Amino acid sequence: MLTLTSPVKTFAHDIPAGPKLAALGLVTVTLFAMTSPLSLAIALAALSLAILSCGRPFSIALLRSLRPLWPFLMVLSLWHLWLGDVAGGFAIGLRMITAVAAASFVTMTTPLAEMLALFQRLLSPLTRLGLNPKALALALALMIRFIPVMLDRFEILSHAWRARSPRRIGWHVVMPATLAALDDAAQVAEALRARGGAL
Amino acid sequence: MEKNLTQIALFAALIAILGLVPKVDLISGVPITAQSLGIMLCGTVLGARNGALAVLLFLFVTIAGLPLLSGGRGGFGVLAGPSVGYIIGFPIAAYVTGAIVEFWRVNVGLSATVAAFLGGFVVLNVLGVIGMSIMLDKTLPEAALLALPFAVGDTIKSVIAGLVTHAIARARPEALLSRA
Amino acid sequence: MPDPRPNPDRLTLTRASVALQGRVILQDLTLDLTEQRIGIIGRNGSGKTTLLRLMAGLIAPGSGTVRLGNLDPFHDRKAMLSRLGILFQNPDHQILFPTVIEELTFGLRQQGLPADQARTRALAALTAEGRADWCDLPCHHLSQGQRHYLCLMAVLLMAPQTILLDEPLAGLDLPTQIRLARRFADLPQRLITISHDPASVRNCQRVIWLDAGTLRADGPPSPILDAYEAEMHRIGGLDADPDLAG
Amino acid sequence: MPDPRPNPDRLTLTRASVALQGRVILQDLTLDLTEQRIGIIGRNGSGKTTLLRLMAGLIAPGSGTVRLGNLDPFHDRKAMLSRLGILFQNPDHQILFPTVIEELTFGLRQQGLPADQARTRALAALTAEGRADWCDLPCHHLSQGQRHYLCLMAVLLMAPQTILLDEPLAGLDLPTQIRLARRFADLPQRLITISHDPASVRNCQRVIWLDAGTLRADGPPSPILDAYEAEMHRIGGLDADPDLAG
Ligand SMILES: Nc1ncnc2c1ncn2[C@@H]1O[C@H](COP(=O)(O)OP(=O)(O)OP(=O)(O)O)[C@@H](O)[C@H]1O
Ligand SMILES: Nc1ncnc2c1ncn2[C@@H]1O[C@H](COP(=O)(O)OP(=O)(O)OP(=O)(O)O)[C@@H](O)[C@H]1O
Ligand SMILES: O=C(O)CCCC[C@@H]1SC[C@@H]2NC(=O)N[C@@H]21
Ligand SMILES: [Mg+2]
Ligand SMILES: [Mg+2]
Repeated sequence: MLTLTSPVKTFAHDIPAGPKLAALGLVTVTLFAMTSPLSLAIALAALSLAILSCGRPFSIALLRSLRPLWPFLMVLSLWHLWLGDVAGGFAIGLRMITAVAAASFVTMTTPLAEMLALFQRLLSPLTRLGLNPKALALALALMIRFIPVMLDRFEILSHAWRARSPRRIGWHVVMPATLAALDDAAQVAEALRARGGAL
Repeated sequence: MEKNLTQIALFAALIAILGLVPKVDLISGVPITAQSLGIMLCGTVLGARNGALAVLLFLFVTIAGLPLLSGGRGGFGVLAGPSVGYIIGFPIAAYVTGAIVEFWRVNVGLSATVAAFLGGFVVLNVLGVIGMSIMLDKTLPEAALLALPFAVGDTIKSVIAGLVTHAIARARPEALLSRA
Repeated sequence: MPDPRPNPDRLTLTRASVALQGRVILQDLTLDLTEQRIGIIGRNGSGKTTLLRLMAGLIAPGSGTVRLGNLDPFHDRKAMLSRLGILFQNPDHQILFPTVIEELTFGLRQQGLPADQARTRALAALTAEGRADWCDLPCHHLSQGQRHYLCLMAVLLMAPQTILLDEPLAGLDLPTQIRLARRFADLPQRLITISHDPASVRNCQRVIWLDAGTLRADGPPSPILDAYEAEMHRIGGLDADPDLAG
Repeated sequence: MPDPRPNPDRLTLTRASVALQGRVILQDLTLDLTEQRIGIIGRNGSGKTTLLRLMAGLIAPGSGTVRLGNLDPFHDRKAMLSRLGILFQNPDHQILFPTVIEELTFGLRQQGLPADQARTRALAALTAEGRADWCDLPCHHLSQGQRHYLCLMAVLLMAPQTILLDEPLAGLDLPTQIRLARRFADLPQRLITISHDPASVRNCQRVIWLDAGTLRADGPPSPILDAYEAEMHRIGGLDADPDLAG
């Protein structure tokens, strides 16, 4: 499955996930504490340097992850222009761009497996509250398996529909596919039990 | 045990699949998505606890870096964006929805529709609006205005959640953990 | 062979290829099928099911063409209803409805039959098979072989001119196999049967041997099936597959 | 018969019954299984798969008891890992993981093997079968027969003392069937094989014939299988099932 991790290797790929995540937390908190557009702009510039040092393809990929922000930035500028509070508008915009870019930077430079392992370690104190780390790992693998299986199911049942009906497919197949998915889950539960279950 | 686990995984996957339905971008930066239907179904079918766990599993993988939010987004960035209130609200909404279905034992279709509306629309949007007001530096009423476009879609989604839950209750009663 | 009704249209493939997920599954198949009984054999993964889906118009060829008469089965879905029926290899891939009777009537309704007539026809078919008690059962309460049989009944009820069967006898018990073989022999329609078991296509007029997505042989059954069996036993004698093609 | 290793525990059913959704599926079965090769035959819907699930501890008996040695397979799941393996009738019901290698290593990990050793063992098994290229393939890209084969590999890798096989050869191509039959014959473990095909259980030491959820016959294969075949052909000669029991 496609992950957000960048195939382009960067210096940050070598930093372990733990410190990176801690730094991200620190940076985000600091950003939200800063109010002056100037200091926020400096922060963004520093981050941009780090990103640009990773090369052109990486920077472009990261820039793409900021795309969902643009409608928000547009409203923001209109709104603050109308209010006459340009500095405030800059602060909010810079803060959000920097925070999202920093987060993307960490996501893109950490392999998924490493991140999941870190999360599991972070969650391990919850074991005492009844969280079973093995069950979590299992649920994760099962979820990732179910995505293509459910899509396949939908396609296969669409074929079954097409084979016997000239009408368009659409929602007719939703219910059979849902029930089939539930059956799959029941079968998987049994198969899991057959091999020791979520011991 | 195994059954709960697999159903949790299944519904987490379902939320991911609903993310493939094209989203509609709005000026607030919070899109109209089909994924909140998945959140509702987690609650109505799996019940409070398992429903919330399914949503948490989905978020766990998404935040760790699989691009499973609508439009192929994921990673920590989503927590720094204007949707953060909704993201935090997802498991809570599923929990509330599930709790209502478990508690209010009338016809499951009706109970699920109402629960999906209260949990997946009211609770979720309250949290989402608070998030927007913080992230976008708006007053609560202003932020609430930004959530207005969700009303129609979310009501339709509640009805769909009710219908689907009803159909499952008829065809696979044993799979309806919320009424187990 | 049963007395043939006005021949169904010829089914032709012209240099048809199919790729799934970037892998070529069927390569450059050219076939002109007119016989009433056709068998398709090949090893697991050789592409038999994919070929069936292609012929049935459920998937479109990546390149080349597929025609039934002068219709394109992928696009002319409406016309296919009375012309092409398909039995899937896995009953779970075919069953759409919660109960047996709904599953059986669906195809008839799609062919334009009013609800009550469809129901009467489906019930009559069930009764003829000694299965009237299945009527309101949920499909997922049937055993695997029973579900398979249900799917077959659903296809036969629609009585399309050409029926594509993907391993129709696999998983069915002996009495049912015997009865079905008899039933198939009497059908006036064209049958295209997939099987990995050479015995079950001995009575065909033509056999097609698929190997890794290509045509390995095509012609009268006896020589091809003999060669196939010999080859299969030869491969079976080896400890593992020498060819690493998945 | 291979040289037997220290006998696996006896599998005993005492007046065991199973009802699903209010229907009695298995009725009052008493069996004491000690043989190394046991076959279970019966028509579609006779309850073979249900019996297997019962013996494997996947479902609990409604009444009566099931014991492997003095363990209860339904409750002592952990103890079953090295004692009981099961191959499901439908591979899609068995596969748990997205990729082939994960599917193969899971059972080994459950048995306590460290991740790297499990991987090495699984890879070695794949390579021995000439299927090293499957390693990182998504399971759902394999054809049905290939998936079936994968499930079998996963069970064999865990090497449990008793293996329950539900129609292990159905859907597999001839070379694979031949190879597997050879492989089964060499296995030191106890095998309990379900089949509706009498030929595939001829070599067993004991055959059990299930009919509508009850024991119709139980004993040495030859007489039972002959009677079974005769009966099946007799029923096959009729036009439909006279008995309406689903
Ligand atoms: N959705 C898919 N994506 C990728 N590859 C696929 C897909 N479906 C099938 N294949 C591959 O295509 C090949 C042919 O598959 P197909 O199902 O047509 O084989 P088959 O001859 O019907 O085999 P079997 O006898 O096992 O049913 C296989 O190697 C399989 O791995
Ligand atoms: N979940 C279920 N609910 C109700 N009835 C069921 C269920 N599963 C199976 N049955 C019924 O139990 C009977 C036995 O089913 P089972 O799957 O054990 O048969 P089988 O001998 O394995 O048949 P096959 O050869 O077709 O696989 C069938 O009549 C079936 O309708
Ligand atoms: O994808 C994200 O960034 C999270 C989006 C959250 C969208 C919320 S869910 C409730 C409400 N209804 C919608 O259609 N969208 C919002
Ligand atoms: Mg096939
Ligand atoms: Mg069975």
